[in-house]
Amino acid sequence: MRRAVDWLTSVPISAPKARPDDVLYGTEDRPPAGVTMIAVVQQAMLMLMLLVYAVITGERMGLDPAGVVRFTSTCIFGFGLSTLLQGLRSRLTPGMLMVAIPSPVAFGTYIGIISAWGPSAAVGAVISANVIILLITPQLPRLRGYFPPEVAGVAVFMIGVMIIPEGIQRSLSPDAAGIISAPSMIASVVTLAAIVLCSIWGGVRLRVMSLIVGCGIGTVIALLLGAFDFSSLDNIPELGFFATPLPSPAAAWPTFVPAAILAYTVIELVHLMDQVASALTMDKLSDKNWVRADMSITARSSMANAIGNVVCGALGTLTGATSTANIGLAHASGVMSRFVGIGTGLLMMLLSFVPVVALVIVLTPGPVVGGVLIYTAAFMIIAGMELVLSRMMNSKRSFTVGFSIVIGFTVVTLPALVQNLPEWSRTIAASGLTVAVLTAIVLNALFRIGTSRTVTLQFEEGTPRAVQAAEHLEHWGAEWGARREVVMRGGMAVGEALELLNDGGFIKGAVALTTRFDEINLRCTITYEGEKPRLEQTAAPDLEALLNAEDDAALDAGLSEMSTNLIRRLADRVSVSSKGGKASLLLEFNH
Amino acid sequence: MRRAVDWLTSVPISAPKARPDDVLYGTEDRPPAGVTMIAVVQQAMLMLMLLVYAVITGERMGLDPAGVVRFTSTCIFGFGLSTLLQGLRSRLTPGMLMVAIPSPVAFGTYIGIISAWGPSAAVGAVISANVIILLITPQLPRLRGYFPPEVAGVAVFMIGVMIIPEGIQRSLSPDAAGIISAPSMIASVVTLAAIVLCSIWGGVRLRVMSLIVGCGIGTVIALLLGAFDFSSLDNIPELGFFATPLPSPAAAWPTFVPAAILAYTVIELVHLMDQVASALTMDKLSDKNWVRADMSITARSSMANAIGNVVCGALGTLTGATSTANIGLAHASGVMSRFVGIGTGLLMMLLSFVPVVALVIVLTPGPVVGGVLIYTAAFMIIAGMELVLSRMMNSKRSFTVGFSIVIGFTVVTLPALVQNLPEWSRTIAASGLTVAVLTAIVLNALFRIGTSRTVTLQFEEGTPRAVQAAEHLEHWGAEWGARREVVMRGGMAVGEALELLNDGGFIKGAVALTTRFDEINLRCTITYEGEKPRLEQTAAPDLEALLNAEDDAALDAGLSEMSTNLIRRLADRVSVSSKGGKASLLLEFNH
Amino acid sequence: MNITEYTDRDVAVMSISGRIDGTTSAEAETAILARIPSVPALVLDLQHVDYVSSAGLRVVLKGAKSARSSGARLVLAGLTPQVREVFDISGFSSVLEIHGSTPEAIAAILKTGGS
Amino acid sequence: MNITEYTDRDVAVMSISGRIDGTTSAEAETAILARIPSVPALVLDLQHVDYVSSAGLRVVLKGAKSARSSGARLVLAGLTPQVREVFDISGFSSVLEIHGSTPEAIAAILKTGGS
Repeated sequence: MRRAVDWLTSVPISAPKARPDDVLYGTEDRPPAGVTMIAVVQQAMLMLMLLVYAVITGERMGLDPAGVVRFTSTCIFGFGLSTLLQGLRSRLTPGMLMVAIPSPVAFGTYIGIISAWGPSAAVGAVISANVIILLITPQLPRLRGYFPPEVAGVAVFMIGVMIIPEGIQRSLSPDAAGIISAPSMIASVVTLAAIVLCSIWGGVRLRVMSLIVGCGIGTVIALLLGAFDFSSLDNIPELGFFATPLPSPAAAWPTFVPAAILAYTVIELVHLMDQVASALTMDKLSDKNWVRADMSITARSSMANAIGNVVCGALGTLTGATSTANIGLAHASGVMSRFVGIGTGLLMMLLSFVPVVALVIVLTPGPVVGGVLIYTAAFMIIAGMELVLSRMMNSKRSFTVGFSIVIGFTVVTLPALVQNLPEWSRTIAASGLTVAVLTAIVLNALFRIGTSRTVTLQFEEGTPRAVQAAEHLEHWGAEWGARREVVMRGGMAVGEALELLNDGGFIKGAVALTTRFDEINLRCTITYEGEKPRLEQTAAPDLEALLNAEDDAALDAGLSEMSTNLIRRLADRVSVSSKGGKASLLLEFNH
Repeated sequence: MRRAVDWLTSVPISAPKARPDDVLYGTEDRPPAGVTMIAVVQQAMLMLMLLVYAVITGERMGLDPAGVVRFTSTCIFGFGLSTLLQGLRSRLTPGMLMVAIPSPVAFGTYIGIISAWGPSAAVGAVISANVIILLITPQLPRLRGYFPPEVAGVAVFMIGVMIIPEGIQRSLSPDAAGIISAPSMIASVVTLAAIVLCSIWGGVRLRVMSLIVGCGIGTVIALLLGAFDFSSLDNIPELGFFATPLPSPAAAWPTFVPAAILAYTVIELVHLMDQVASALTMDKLSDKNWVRADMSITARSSMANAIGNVVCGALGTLTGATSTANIGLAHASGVMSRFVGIGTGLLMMLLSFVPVVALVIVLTPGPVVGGVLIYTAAFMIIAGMELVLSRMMNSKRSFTVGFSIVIGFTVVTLPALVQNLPEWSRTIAASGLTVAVLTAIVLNALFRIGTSRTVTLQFEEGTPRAVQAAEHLEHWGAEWGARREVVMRGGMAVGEALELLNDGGFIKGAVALTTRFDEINLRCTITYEGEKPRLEQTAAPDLEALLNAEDDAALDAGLSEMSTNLIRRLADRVSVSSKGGKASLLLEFNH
Repeated sequence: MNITEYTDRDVAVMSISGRIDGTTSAEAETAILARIPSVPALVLDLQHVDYVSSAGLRVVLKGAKSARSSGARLVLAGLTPQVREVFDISGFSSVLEIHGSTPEAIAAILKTGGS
Repeated sequence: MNITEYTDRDVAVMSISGRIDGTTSAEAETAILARIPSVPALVLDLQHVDYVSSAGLRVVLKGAKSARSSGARLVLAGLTPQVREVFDISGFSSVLEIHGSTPEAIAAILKTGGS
């Protein structure tokens, strides 16, 4: 046990972080109690506003008012736990201020699974999907090529599209005859307008709280105009001041339905991409010296989220994702301390025992919720477009994205086509989001087959070889979508190696550079006629001593192994071989 | 009469064009007969493939097979005339190779108008809308701010979305019970795959013909698998070899319904934006020295299209737009001569008298048409996204685009909401495209109100004033979305003016720069304490003589008025004034 | 304004960056006039110049005059569109040799020789 | 490789662009070693250097050694991420003075004086 705890808390070293100038309290800083309290309350308030998806899910599950309140309270507890995990630093959790909220991606599929196979299948699917994610997470770097930004962009875009009907229905509250309610529409438009005006013309801090401001104003208008179902107040269940957030009795024991697990795993893959992006954003915002993606911290953030989601699944709730609005709040207020995350998580877990908190959220007027949903949809659609176009488009990427969206829309606008599919596939096929993302993943993987992953450069006369090698690597790196920093490092090491081989007189004839990329590694092989060099790791020279040395000869001698050392340190693995007058030098770089 | 023809053919001078190196025959070149013939046949074939929207429109109008053939023939005639007009050079037509095709934007609204008010209302709407466009065209530069790229992007995006159901229905050919036809689906997928493969891995020329290749292969597969309604062959009307393309008898006399005219005018506004973009593209591709948008040629191209559309309207067909695929063909084949455009137009007008040509297009198997439509939809969606993101996004633009798309989708996915609207507004509201574009136009116009169009710069010590002025202009130019070349010219002229005022000793105290932008003009006013300068236009110096002059004094004397001349030529209007010790210098630039 | 001088295939190139205006024209003039007498041809690379005022034009014309009297050749290269416009509307384009880029200018000089 | 020299607020700046490798290091060495004895401080602006090989590192270290013996100060500025990485992994970052940008480097020199 003791050993397990030691293992868990001995966090692998990652690069030291430095607080940027515009941040008041960095990740590791412990702000004074007053500041912490204000920050925690702000983060928790924003999180509570975003609980609307939990409420929608509860209502669509057909729960009675008391059931919806209990479901919402249970969600608050689960997401509080996720937030707490993100704030702790261990081998499985990142130690960052990342607040979890119910995911707009998950609720459609979650409800679909419940209506097809009942609540216990949903519990099984959520738990299984997140265990799968936990197993996948360590393989993340290897799989990156299968989930490029344009695939994530399709997902974000389709999430926006899927929210629209829900948002419009709540905003217009049409009656059975389809006649829309004017007070509802006004309240919704006011909510939307208030959010938009705050975010366009407000200062930085008002902008972050625009959701809360919009909901406040919208609720007042809705109450004044009567765009509020007052009968819902009659149905308010008798709530004690204190109640344990318990799972729904129906969901007590999980059942495992393969189709449900598959459908929910796709959803969690989308979350995984989202979680990686959020963790990178947070890490970038809170580190002045940020240079390269810290894969350790993103992996731990994804694991923390998956662990939290397993608990959510067991409690019978849907799963969560990191709230980008809360990241924005942290950045705008300048308080990014992970201790605020721990505090927010604990506060939420406490509040989940006070049912009246969930009740207030449940009672938020429908048109106000509708306005928030429409706002979210509009910005998800744009964010998706920006993600799609964040890499240069070519014919393959254009078609991958365009066709995926076409298929996604088809499902949304022509639901009749889905009705004749086999039962097991219907939950997947019925969701435009799932279908679009699966299409994008499959097309992306198909088109990868057609892309040559191994290219050879025959050096030409005239331009220096190192320059040719650098241009060659940059060109193909872009074509493959390899990370720029890895490509640059490759160019450095290959250039150094060419120089070393040349100056050392190893090269006797033709030289070629073969480059291979497989998402995990970039492998550069220099083959040439001649002998193989010795590339032994030696101790680093004492530079300070060299600087103070009497003569330049000492300096030159001290630096004689510099070239070998540089190559060895730039590349992750180096090997040399020779055979029949031909030699080759292989440099490998982790990607 | 003679005088009218003279007026029409005396084309206002625009900048001389130079053929780029990769173009074999430029706009004004007359290729040899053989080359012309091949180019004309290729352009006409591609155009005929794109007639599918005319066929769809005819079928959806409820015409019998003979009627569809006649409708398609009439379309070929009308679009041939439009193509001919684009090829001629006159005061109202540009003289460019631009091929007209039935527009995917128009057909939904066109059919909507026919089903609501009958064919004669459609004739009236098409004619009226295009007369309105003819009146608007000269005001184009003034109105640009109301139709920025993101509004055009919403239009293109929504066109893609609107095509989807049509494409999917034809691809899957579901029966009454909703069971899809496997042969249909296979034929459609093969068509789509062939187009995609040609455009991804084909050479430049194969890429341009990918539509024709895809349709050919798809048709063969459809015939082999029996995914073709052979019964349609039984219904083939008795067609003579020769028949005059006549308007439908039902549409003989136009009626004018305001709601129909409004709906169609919105469609034609979208076309107008599209036409401007196409004309700019063509001009850019065919002119080596292309520097700035030639507003004369784009306006004349828009007018030619509108005139052609008035004729199309009178013939009882829907309207056309310039085919970007044909522009691509012209560029890829290197033949951009306007005489090819004239030839293509004449050939199409001839072919319209041979009904079997239209029949072949009408008989193209449904799944093949479906595959083409899906391909088009996918690329329209991406093209729309790229247009939207072609300007830097800010909160206002994000919300304008996002909300417009949300509203467009709402109409597509929740048609029930539209059913309770007043009859007159239903044709507009029923089209997701029209609603989305109108929303984008209105939101864009609303947010323009909130943007300050006049800004004042108080110069600071330290940095040279000209540098401050240039940075100020570039910042605000981007904010306003002003054209970069105009902003750069403004920076040049203001810098020169500041230097002249300073060196001439006119400035005695504080200096400020006030800039105002209203889409038509960029106005820069320099106000300062001191005297006003004289800025009289003088003759340009004989530079050759100055170069050969004996001494530098002659050179300096010859260039003494250079500063004034530069300012006068960079700015479109210059005026100076002074009052009570304060002077001001106003520089105006056309936008 | 920065001035960098180098030779490419034995052709002298003077690359100027920044603004050539009243404040910086004297420096540019000194550099150009000092260089011209010693070379058969000089390429003025204006690729990184984003602003030329009339004072800058005067310097270029003085350079061209000096080149003409010493039998050398002054060639301009890489003008940005806005700088090109100033050369066009002032009529300077018609009396000066202007190429699209420095490599093109050097190629032209190597082909036809200095002066 | 191009080398531009200028002074900004009386601080000598040497701006290098391109690649500092085996082919170009001799030229850089000559320029740096010629400049150092005559100035109290020299900023090496590497903003436009996209590649430094071990030969380039050697030149910089020689420059630092020469500066130390003549009581001058050699300051590096504006390193791109990949060049910075080479300085980091070779241990050079710990013995050299490196600033984010040339203005920062000049400000640091003006504040604390040369050497």
